[in-house]
Amino acid sequence: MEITLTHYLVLSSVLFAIGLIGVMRRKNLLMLFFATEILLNATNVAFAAISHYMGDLSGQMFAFFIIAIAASEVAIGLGLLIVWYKRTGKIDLDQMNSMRG
Amino acid sequence: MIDHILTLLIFFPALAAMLGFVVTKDSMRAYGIAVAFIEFILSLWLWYAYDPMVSGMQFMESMPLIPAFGINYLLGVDGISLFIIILSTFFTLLGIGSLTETRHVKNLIITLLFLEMTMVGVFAALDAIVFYVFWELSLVPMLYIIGAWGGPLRIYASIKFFLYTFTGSLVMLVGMLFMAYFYYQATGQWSFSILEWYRLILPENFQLWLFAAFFIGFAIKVPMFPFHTWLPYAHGQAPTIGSVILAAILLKMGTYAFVRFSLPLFPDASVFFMFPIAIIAIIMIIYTAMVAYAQEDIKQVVAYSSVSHMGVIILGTFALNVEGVSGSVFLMLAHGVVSGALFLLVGVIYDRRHTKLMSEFGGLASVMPRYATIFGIMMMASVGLPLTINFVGEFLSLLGFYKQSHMLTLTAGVAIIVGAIYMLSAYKKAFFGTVTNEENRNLKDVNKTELFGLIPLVIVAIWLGVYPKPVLGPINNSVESIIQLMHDKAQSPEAKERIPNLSESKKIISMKEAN
Amino acid sequence: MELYLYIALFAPLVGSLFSALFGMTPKTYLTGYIASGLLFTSFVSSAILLTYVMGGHTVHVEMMTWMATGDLYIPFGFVVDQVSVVMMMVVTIVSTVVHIYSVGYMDHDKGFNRFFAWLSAFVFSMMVLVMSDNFAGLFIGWEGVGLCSWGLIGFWYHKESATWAANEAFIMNRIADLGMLIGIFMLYWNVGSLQYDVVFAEIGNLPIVIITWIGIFLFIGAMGKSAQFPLHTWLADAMEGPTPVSALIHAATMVTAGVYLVVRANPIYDLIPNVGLFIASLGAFVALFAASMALVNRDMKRIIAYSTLSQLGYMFVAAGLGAYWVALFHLMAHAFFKALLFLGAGNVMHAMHDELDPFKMGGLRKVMKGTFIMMTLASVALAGIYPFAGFFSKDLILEVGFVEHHYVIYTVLLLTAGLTAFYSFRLVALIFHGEERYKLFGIHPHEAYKFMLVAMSPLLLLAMIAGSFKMTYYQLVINLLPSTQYHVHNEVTFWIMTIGTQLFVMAAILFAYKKYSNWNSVPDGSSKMENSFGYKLLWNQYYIPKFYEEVFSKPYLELSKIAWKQIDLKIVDATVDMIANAIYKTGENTRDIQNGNLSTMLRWMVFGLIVLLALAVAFTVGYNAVSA
Amino acid sequence: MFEAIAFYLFAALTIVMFTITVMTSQALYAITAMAAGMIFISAFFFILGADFLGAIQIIVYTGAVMALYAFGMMFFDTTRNVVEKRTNPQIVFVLGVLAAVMVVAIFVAPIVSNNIQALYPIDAAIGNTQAIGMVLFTKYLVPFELAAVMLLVAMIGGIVLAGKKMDKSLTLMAEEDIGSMDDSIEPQAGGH
Repeated sequence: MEITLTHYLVLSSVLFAIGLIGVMRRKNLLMLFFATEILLNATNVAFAAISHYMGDLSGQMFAFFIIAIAASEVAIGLGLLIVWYKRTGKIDLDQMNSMRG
Repeated sequence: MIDHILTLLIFFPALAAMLGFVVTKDSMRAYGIAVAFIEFILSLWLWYAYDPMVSGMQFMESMPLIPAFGINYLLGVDGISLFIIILSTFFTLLGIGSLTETRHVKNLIITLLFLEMTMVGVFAALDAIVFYVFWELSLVPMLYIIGAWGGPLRIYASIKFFLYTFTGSLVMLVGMLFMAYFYYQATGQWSFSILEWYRLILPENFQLWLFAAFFIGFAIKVPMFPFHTWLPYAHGQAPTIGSVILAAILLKMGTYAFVRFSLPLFPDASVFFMFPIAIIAIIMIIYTAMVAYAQEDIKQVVAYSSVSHMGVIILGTFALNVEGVSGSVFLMLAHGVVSGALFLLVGVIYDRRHTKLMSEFGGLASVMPRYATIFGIMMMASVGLPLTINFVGEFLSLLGFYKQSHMLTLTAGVAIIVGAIYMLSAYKKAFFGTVTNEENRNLKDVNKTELFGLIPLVIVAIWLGVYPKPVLGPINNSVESIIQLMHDKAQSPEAKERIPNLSESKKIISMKEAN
Repeated sequence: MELYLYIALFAPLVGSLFSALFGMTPKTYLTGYIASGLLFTSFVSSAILLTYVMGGHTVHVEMMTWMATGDLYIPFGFVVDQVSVVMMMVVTIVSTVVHIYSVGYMDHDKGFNRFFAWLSAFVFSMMVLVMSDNFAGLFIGWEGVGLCSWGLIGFWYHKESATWAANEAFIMNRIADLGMLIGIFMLYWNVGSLQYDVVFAEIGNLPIVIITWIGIFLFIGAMGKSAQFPLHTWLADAMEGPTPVSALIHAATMVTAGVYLVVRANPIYDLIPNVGLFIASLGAFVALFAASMALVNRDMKRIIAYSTLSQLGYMFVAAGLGAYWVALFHLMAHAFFKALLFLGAGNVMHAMHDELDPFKMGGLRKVMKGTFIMMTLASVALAGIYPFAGFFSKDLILEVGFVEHHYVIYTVLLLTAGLTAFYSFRLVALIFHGEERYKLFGIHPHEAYKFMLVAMSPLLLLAMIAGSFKMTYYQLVINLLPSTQYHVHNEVTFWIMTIGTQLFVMAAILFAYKKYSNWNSVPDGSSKMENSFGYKLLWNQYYIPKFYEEVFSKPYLELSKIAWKQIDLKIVDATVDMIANAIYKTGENTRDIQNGNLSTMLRWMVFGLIVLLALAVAFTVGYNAVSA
Repeated sequence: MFEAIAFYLFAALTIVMFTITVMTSQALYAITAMAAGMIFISAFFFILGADFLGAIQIIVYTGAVMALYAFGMMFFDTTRNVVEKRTNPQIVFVLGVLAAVMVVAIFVAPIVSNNIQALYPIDAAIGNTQAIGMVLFTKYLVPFELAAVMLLVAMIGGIVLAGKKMDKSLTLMAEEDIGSMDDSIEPQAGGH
């Protein structure tokens, strides 16, 4: 009963799907951010697993940069969220429809 | 200078148009006439310098544009394009000269000069891409003319005109790209030169597809039934000058392209599609003539009559013999002159009464005798009376097609009957009878500005009807070379048989003479 | 001689253009004089050419190229030979007379100058028609006379009926012209040339089927111009034009162009006797058919028009049976007396202030002596009484029918001869004899200008003596036409026939006089005869115009309207608009995707991701399947 | 064997934690479950021998990111029940499951794993952190520096955005107001 790369990839897919469901389901922007973190983490798992099974460090590098991006995303995202909250007092996704075509 | 006369012809009006932006409003008309006149003289010089005995391209110019893909700035004229170029410059001159439009004259003249560039460009281009560029560019000034100076439905009409023709030409572009690709596959080199494409013998099934792609682009431009519905709207809404140029020159692009592209590139496909196209042409002739008969608006009568006549041109083109193709090329010129003149004439009455409904008129012959006379001459030319310009083209086109099919020609010949029916009844409604409408009682006859446009057209219509040789001769030589090329390229036995072999018959004649 | 040829041909054109210059200006006699003078010049030139041709020469010139492309070569070529010179003489004589006559007749008309422009243009076209040396040139003249006929029938363009008749004539002729055009196409593609000499030399080498078709199509052209059934209705309606026009175009020259074509193309028709027989049969039918309509008509000009139609039938009988010279001879004789008859009718019309119903006239011989004599003599000539022109030409046609053993045709023609005599003298009797019924309408008739009568006198002379030219004419034209002599060989039969015919015709004349010379009332449609079926049938011209109106004109208009409003706007254009609208609608509907709701967008994004992934899977599977 | 037990255990835990994060309506539960999930994820990194990554994961996510989120939560006052409108939840699940199936289908396909060649092979002799450091500061130096700049920018951006006063917004203002604002700014620009 050996754990292969496929196991990790399936796990990563499942986590990614959970993240997707969250992204689609959530209307509260903060909670939506949580879901995006899950998405990023799911890919990170896949990268690390591939890196391990292929014996190549590039996967870990990518995961590393993804973590960096995730960090900045949170910083900027929260900043924007604060701005929005100051303006409207709400962070509900359904109310952000000024892009209506 | 004569070596670069085509470039000069193309870009002189464009350059002049750009300079036109700095000309003051009052002197704009004089400026426009001067430019158009110089351009016309240049085109006449082209004719003068043209050697009628040579059947191939003359005044060729070449300059690489995108060498990697074999796209060159390649120009040249032969007997087929020469006269359409002259017709373009002629009509631009007449159009500007007899302009009665008063709103934004400056913009209008600049637009017309740009349009002239694109028209001359289309007919002088020998590179498919250059051809395509001018072909598409020509839409823009016309769109602007209809959209800015048109009638109440002008936006609808201009958008319909633009989108419709644009869709067609996109399909054509795909065909061109495929054609170039086939050329690349066959020779290992990219080329968009039409003359080099001529040398390529394509397998028959490729020909059929490419022919269809080109056909859609051309057919919409012509416009062939059932793609013709943009034309009545465009004519109905366009100002007089727009209709004149549209009918006289722009429609000819489609039929010219048939002769330039479809026939020599795809001889087998041309034979294959000959009968279906002939049937469409006959539907065009008879059906649109009937529609014209039912019209209440005199401009629509002329518009639909254009479609009907274009049917005869198409029929002549697909006769695929020298008589028919020469006739159709000549009929392009003839139809340009006649329908252009008729639109000018309709414009005259529209300027006076601001209506084009025939029921509003009646008895104009006694109020405006000169107008009625000129209209009558042009109407008779349109009906195709011998010794007018249209007859020569119609006679030759039908004569040519008779070789291919007796029954279809007989049916197409109904053109001369139905043509007479709608034209005469329209003339009767507008000009005969007593003056019933009080507003018509004091209409002024044609004035000098209008005569400036009309008299030359009347002269040309009769001159070329009586003595078409100076024009027909060069056309004939070039058409003969195209037909011979088609015969040589044809692969299927049917095509070999349908397209006459001229060198053989020439040989027989020369043998006879030797004996 | 070429100079005379050109003078004969182009003098009318010059006259026409000169008059056209004054087309917009008020009346000036100058145009009338110049046009008539030039016509006379043309006549003189024709006469000179006639003497030249009688000397056994012909003139053939090629002025310039008209159309040349591929193997096609059509020049403007003109030929003066034995046939065309006869036609030229007929055309120039009648038109000179008509021109001079018109100076008086159109005196009070505003369109005086315009009239002469058209009239001379017509003569020019007619000259082109008869002088051309090829079929294309013939077609130029053919259409040219059609155009001038249009302009002249519709000369009084403010009259609805006139313009309608003009259009009808033009369109009907066009229908026939299509047939002729097809005939020309067939000639070109089978012979390779349109020159008469080439065509006639080579026509014998073609298969008989092709020749038959060529003959049929050319004859269709002739049917239109010569108003043969079923394309005959325009001729009666064409009487809307001024009377000199009717005399020149619709009696003497243009309508005989069809006969001329058949005569000219005799080498073709000689090869196809079946078509010839058809032509003869149709001619005989038209002769009777038209004469019967003339019996009851109450419009003076229409009666003469039907008479013309009937006589054209005679000519076609002769031409169809191969007696081309007889046809041409009758054409010539008929031109003289029919033009005279029409011009006389014109005088009467003037006198009666454009009243056309002969029942409203009567007793005019007292005031219009000259006209009375001329019309009576013309009618005598038309009836074919010895020694007038009609006797020599018309009885000859009867003989042709008899000699060729077409007894049905012969009988029909004989009957028609009786009818002809009857209706002609019915007309004469009603106009010039009996009570002066016109007084009821307060009309004061007057005789026409003297010079008009003088102008008519050459025609009178010719109508009387044309028969004496018969042998000279025969010697002339047999150079070109088959020289068959038509004699009844049995002496007794010949005399019985001739005298019998004469007696029959005289009887018809006497009957007409007896019945109508003492007419004293204007019929008002209440008499028993007027309500009989036969009368109504004839009065309504066998209901043929009505039939055409109901079966062709109206449905065509309706169909045109359907084509425009139902098909073009509702189907063709609507389809295009539907495609455009479908695209618009798609945009309109998918606009909801862009509703600005981020949550929805995210869902669409995921959806797109899935689609892309599915594509990736599908392609991979497909790729593996192919590579495996 | 031990590895398998660890994998399945942590896999189960991670899935549960993230599911709670996605599904719960209590913000507090969500953030807590996510923090736990992050830590469990780092377990996989340790199992896979990516020690450095695991450490980073714990520090960055559980340390920094979670702190930020916790702050955000307090700021937005979402400690109580989060009320969200649910539209078509079935579609959401169908799409999610479909996506997972697709991705799995691609991952298990044989061609993916067969065609990968190691660019920077892992040297068993050196430690993970050292190896990463060597690659990071040689081959990935530029991306690394860029990431550094990006973080800096993100930090400044976050500060600026959070501190900005939002009393005027062009997008939410009426046309006339913007026009009058234009006039007040550049009164000389009159005729268009």
